[in-house]
Amino acid sequence: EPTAEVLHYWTSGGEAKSVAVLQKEFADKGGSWTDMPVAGGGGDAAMTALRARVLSGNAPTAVQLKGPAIQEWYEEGVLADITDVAEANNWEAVLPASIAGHMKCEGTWCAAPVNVHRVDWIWANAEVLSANGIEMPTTWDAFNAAAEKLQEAGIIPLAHGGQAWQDATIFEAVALGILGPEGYRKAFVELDKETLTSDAMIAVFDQMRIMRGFVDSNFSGRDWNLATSMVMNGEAAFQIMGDWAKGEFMAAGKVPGEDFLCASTPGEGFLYNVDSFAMFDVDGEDKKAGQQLLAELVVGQNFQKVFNLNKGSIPARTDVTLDEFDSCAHLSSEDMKASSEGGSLLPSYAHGMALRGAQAGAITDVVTAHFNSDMSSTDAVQMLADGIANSM
Amino acid sequence: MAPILEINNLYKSYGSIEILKDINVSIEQGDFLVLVGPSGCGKSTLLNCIAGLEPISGGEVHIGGRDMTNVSPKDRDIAMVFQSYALYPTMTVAKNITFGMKVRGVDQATQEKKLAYVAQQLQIEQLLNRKPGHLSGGQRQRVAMGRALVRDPKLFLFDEPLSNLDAKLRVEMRTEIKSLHQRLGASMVYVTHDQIEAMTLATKIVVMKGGIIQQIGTPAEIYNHPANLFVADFMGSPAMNLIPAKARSDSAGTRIEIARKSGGPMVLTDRKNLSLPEDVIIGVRPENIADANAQSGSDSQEADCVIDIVEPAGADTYAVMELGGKHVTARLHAETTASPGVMQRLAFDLGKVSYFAPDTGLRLN
Amino acid sequence: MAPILEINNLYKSYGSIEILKDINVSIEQGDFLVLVGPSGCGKSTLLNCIAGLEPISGGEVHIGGRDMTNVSPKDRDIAMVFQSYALYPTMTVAKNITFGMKVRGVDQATQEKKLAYVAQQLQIEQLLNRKPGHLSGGQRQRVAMGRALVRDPKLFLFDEPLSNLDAKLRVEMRTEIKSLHQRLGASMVYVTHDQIEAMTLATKIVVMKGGIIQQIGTPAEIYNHPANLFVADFMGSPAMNLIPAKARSDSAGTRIEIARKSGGPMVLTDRKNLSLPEDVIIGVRPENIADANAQSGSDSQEADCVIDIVEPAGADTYAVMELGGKHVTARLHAETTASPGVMQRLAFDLGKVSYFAPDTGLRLN
Amino acid sequence: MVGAGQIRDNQMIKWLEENTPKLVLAPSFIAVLIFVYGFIAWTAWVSLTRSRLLPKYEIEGFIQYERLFASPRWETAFGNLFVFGILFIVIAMVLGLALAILLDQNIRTEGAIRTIYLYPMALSMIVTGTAWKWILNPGLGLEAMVRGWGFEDFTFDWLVDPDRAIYTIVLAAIWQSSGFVMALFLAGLRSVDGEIIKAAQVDGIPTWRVYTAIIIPAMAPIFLSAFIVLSHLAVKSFDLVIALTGGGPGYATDLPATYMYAMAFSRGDIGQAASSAMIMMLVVFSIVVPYLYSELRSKDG
Amino acid sequence: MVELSMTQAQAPADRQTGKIVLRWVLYIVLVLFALFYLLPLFVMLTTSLKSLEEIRTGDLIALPREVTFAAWRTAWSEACTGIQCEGVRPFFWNSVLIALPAVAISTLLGAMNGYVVAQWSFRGANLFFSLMLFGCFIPFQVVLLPMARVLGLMGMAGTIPGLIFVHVIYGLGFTTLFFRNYYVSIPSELTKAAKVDGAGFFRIFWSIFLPLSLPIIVVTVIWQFTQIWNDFLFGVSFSQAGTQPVTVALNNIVNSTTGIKAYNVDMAAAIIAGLPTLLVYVIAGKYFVRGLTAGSVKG
Ligand SMILES: Nc1ncnc2c1ncn2[C@@H]1O[C@H](COP(=O)(O)OP(=O)(O)OP(=O)(O)O)[C@@H](O)[C@H]1O
Ligand SMILES: Nc1ncnc2c1ncn2[C@@H]1O[C@H](COP(=O)(O)OP(=O)(O)OP(=O)(O)O)[C@@H](O)[C@H]1O
Ligand SMILES: [Mg+2]
Ligand SMILES: [Mg+2]
Repeated sequence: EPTAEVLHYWTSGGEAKSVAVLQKEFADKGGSWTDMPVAGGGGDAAMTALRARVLSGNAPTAVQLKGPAIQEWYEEGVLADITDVAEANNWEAVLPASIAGHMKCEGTWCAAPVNVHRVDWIWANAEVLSANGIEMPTTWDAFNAAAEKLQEAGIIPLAHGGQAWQDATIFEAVALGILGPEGYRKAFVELDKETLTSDAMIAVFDQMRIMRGFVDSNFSGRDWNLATSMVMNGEAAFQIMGDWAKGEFMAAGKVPGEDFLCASTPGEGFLYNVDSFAMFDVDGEDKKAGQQLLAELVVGQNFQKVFNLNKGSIPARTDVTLDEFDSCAHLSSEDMKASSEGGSLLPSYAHGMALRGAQAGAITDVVTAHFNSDMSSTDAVQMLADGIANSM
Repeated sequence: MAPILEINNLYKSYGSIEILKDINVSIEQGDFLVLVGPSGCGKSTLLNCIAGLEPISGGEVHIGGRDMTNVSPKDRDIAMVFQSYALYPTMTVAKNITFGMKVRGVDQATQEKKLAYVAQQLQIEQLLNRKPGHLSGGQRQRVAMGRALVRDPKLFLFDEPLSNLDAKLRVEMRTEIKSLHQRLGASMVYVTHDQIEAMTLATKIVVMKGGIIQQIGTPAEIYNHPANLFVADFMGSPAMNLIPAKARSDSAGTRIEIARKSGGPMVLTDRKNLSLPEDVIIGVRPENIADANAQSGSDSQEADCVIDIVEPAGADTYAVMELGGKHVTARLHAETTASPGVMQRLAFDLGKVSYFAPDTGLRLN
Repeated sequence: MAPILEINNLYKSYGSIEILKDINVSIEQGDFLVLVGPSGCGKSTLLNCIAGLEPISGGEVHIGGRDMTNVSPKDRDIAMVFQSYALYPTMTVAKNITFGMKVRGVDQATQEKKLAYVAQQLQIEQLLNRKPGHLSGGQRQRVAMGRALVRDPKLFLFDEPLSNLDAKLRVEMRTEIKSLHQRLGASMVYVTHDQIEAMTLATKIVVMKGGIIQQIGTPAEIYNHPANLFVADFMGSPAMNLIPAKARSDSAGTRIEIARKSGGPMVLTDRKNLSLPEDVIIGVRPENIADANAQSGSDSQEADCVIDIVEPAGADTYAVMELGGKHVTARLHAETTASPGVMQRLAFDLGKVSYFAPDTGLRLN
Repeated sequence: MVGAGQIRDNQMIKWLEENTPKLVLAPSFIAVLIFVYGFIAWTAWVSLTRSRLLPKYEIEGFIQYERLFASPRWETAFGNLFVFGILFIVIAMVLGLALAILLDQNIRTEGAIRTIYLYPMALSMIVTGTAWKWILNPGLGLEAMVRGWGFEDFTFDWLVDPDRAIYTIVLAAIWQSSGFVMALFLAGLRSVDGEIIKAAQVDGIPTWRVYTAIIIPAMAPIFLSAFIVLSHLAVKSFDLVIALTGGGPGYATDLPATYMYAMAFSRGDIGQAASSAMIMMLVVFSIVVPYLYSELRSKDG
Repeated sequence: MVELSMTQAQAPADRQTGKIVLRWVLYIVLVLFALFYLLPLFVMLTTSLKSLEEIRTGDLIALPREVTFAAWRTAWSEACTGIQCEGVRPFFWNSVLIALPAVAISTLLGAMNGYVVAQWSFRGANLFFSLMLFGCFIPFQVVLLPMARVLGLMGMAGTIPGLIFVHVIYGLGFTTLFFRNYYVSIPSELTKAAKVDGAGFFRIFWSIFLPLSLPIIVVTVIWQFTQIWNDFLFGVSFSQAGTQPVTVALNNIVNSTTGIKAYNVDMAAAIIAGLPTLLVYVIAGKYFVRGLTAGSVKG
């Protein structure tokens, strides 16, 4: 009998329902699922637990892991190989290449992707925009102009929660817009020193400084969903946040396209945040069988659809029908395909897809320090370079 | 002048147990009141009530003419030596003693002078820098004394302040307290179990029993004219002999017949004009029964008794015999010829006897 | 038989202060050893060392013939009454008393029997369910006593066990302890400041001063033949009169000249064969100076003195005069004719005097 | 005749008895040696390596300490430790003692009030932090409320002010733990012998002097307890920061504990975390040891 | 007992009024502090009684327009903590199983340690105590990984005994600290008397010292229970499915980053999760008694 103890951090109502689908499928196939949910800090707590479990020789069978962390764990020699499943189910063909890349460790498959969150979304209150005669901005200049206009009208242009990861979310959207996909890749995937200290990077920080002016004075420490509420209530016009924000709008009964608008942040490209499951090396045939089954189901059509409908993200597979999805999801999916082909499908650094923790953290430190002080852009760039060097 | 301390109808209960019942005491400025009574009779409780340390259940306490019933202890202007010492454990001896003065803002020089004086009186000069935990029992008690003696309050309350001192020191301290009393005209309430202390210090003695005052009087009154059997029995050591007897009055006086273990009753004749009931208890102190040849009182009457026990005690020898079914103690001379089982002629000083009613216990003469 | 308690060369220091110095004591089964000495001389410390409650700095303690120097207190089979009571505050009186028996596995019935007996002796029956915090000082002390009395140990250690009891109760307790001692042949070490207690209870008295033993002897020896000035002065209340005098021996005996405030010296002749240095201190107890007509001793010598103070004290009257530059107290009869400022003829009992060397303080006769 | 075995048994029993106190301490001692000092040694070792996701054991020298002191974020966190620690310990101690004393005045509703003062400890900061965040947020909480009453100029925006946000952490920390300190002191107060207080009253000592001169000195050991607990809380405050400010604005309210956690678990930089832990312990050591020394020595004298 | 004021009566009027005023001031101060402490609870309570709708649109710290207990029900038995949506209820038992033994064992051990250090001191006891104290400061973040290893080696990884073990170990420093510092001020005569009575080490501890320790036991239990009940780091790291304590559940309800935030449920869950601790405070509080050592010694 296949068994699986699954360590994940999907615990909110919507997420839990989504995972429950997986559990049901797993059970239908004769598997027994032990749930080990640990939320908190965007998975930090789960990672803490994971480390303890691994060190105590009691690793869970499957773990929600993402980005370079998969490779890091692989390097520690604790991951299982699921190439068999991947090949049997032809993952290579149904997954976008850059996403597939995250799932492989030195050529073998070591993780199974669940979904794709787009991070570089800009959300807007439709009513506020139309009342002020503003279109969804497509360039940062346009955004700035719109924001100034809104500010004059007494509306907070940008709803923002001053937490480091939210600062980083805006920052990477701005960076993608200003540096372009190639520059972004160089800077935040390859950590190219030249790009990191380039004038363009200074411009990114300049834009951040401008954005800071569009934020109300009480943003510090605010939860992202309260910022979303501000947009919903018409207190604020825009929010830059991943597509989970959509869930808040929907939960409040808002309709995409009517009450609120979604668009990619100004500029080309697509920043993704892919959730995936990695399988850990465990003893016992039942567990191994569980891993295989789980991997298969996770990437299966049905789970990918149901899960993402609930979660607000889009399937990692490109061959899932999106009939039941909303307009924003459609937009996301189309953009993903396009940018996948155009080579601008990029990992989100702010959500741990692009870099290892130490480096991503070093960048975030600078971003948030800059955003919350009157640090100059050149200083920020200098600190960025130093911080990354120090983090190696 | 108003009495320095006046207690009216004071009652005190702990929970449902009534500890003090209808206490009325009043002392004048300069009085030295000694409280005596068996252990547990409420002496310390009374002091606590005077000090305001225990809420009282009824009655009033006036100090220096002011109603202090609801005034907090710190405003009553009293100094107290606790039976359990209650030294401040974190302070040195010197600080324990001077702390009260310091708080009152007494200047440094005066503090030191008083400390030095008291320390010398109490013979604790070399202990001034110790903490109470490092002192012997008697030393602690002296520190507790010192704490009170440096003060200059309206009223001193002493709760068995000398119980843990050796005899020599106790005599010295007694003298010191007496001189304090006389020098400053200080008013004192003093609890002691030591009868000599009570006798030599008091201007007034209060005898208590079970929370009730039995007698208030000068030491001589208490000693020579105890108001009831309890007081008679309680005061004096060894205690007064209380012997059941039959009284028969006639013209010559009153014949007192006391049963003896063997032989007919012993008969003494009191020539004073008394009207006694038939059954009486006659109280006679051991020192009023002496060797026939030594007794020099005028009202002496001699009789023969068989001595049961002879107990030499330094300066005196105590002889115990059985009279009226009781052990009766006589204080004989150290060189007495008395010896156990032998008949001895003794002299009873009838000028000093007390008569009590066996039923009520009250004094009859 | 081996002595029940033997202490050899015991030393005890607290930090750098030496409290006990070279203590050697040995008591036989059934002995009643009373420790006396001024407050702070180390009596409690010695008891603590015997009990094993304080580590000793040197020497040995044998109990019942066994070297107990390093044995823990609970295995020494002793019972102790602490000067500070040390009651278990959370236990009732009954539990306080039975705790030791319970620990030792005495059966319930015996426990209850002993408890009932002791409670009755100590007159604390009605307090058995109280906590120590709700007792009077004397009641606490009795509980502390009770805790020891229910035990049946090799050795009892009592540290001023009766200091807070009233005279009557103290006498009763004294009797109780004495009977315990005689009935059970129990061995005891007993600290007291009460000289009568010491005299009546002890089979052996140890007088200490400053951590050093001054004299060991029977009560009579200590009282009548003090080994040095300190013991002479310390034992007896009021204290022995210690009067500087000149001694001149001739065939008739020794002439003792004592300076008087006015007039020529007072001369007494001791007919015993003594060889005294010229300067001596003569020690004479107050009761050995009496009214000339009352003194019945054979070695009496009479002399006239001017009385300074007369202090009546119940059975006796104390008269104080100045002799040899010292205040000298005489115990006169209660009916004495002595009065202040008046010349009085007094009888000195020379059969009972002690002579001391002024320099060493040691006894000369 | 006693057998040799029995003698051995007796000796055994005697030995056991004599050493009971030591034997009682032994398990704790061993546990502490292994699980505290062993782990400190382990941490020291790891701090000299380049451990990332999981610990590695090849010594690389003091590289992690160099990195640590090159990090501006650590600088902030380290500085905050002192600001936060000192303010928090002093205020919580004073407040806790004051409340304990007030509560000791025969308050009829003592039980209820004591529970109210204590309850903040009961609630997990994970959520309570949110409530505080709202209360302290100028737009939602106190400031808005007071302005709503008509005091338009009232400002209380420490939470969002990078220079002042640390004080809001102090505030919340005091809110959370002063009740416990109060309980600790209350227990201390209750153990002071009542007779001594009576003696002081008769001595004419005013109530406040009774406390300052007699009761509080008698509670010196309790102060040690309170101090250690508060220092522990100050050094380890983690939940509080995460819940209230998340270290923000920026990383203005970072503390060593949050820094360490971030390094160890968010960033997979265990070597760095270990080095920061070592520095933290060094600081604690240099503060606690002298206090401990004076405290314990005075007890022996 | 110290009282700022004695019983009221008629005598010197100004003094009496002074005392009454003082008494009032005292109560006002106490109440003001109570308000300060209650403020966040007030916010949490009101929030928990609002509907999510009202939270989204309304003033966060205002009174609820319409009171609903739905959030409480959800928090207790419906909220999702993973695929399981049974609220915090199922996790309570785990926490109880962890907290009760851990509190009991660490308190008892701490009491014994404190008793030894304070009353049976021997050479090195103070060193032991200092080592113990310093142990209070070891950051839990750094012990996590080696501890995980050790637990794994001992076969206690992921088990409740494992968690109890960890909590006992890291609670010992505090419990020892509390007890030692309480016991140093208990007169050593009591130990002496009991020794003479023939009681041994444990007997004295059990019969004499434990009954004297009520207030400090209360403090220790409050501290330990709170620490253990509210512990998240150890709970999450050393548990596995089925042994997770309630804080992990609470965290799972509250802390999902990308899910919809239901503040009302969060708040209700937090209050529910805190109830056992509150209960302990109320029950234990009764034993903050005075005068336990009264009458034991004179001095
Ligand atoms: N813990 C201690 N540290 C230092 N000195 C002490 C300590 N305990 C007692 N002492 C000193 O040791 C001496 C002897 O004390 P001890 O208690 O034996 O006297 P004692 O003879 O019993 O006196 P008392 O009759 O007053 O009870 C005293 O001078 C006292 O000050
Ligand atoms: N807190 C209390 N609760 C109940 N009863 C008490 C309390 N304190 C004292 N008592 C009782 O009150 C009575 C009087 O006690 P008090 O201390 O006044 O006696 P005392 O005359 O001083 O005796 P002693 O000479 O033994 O010191 C005693 O019987 C005692 O048991
Ligand atoms: Mg009394
Ligand atoms: Mg003594």
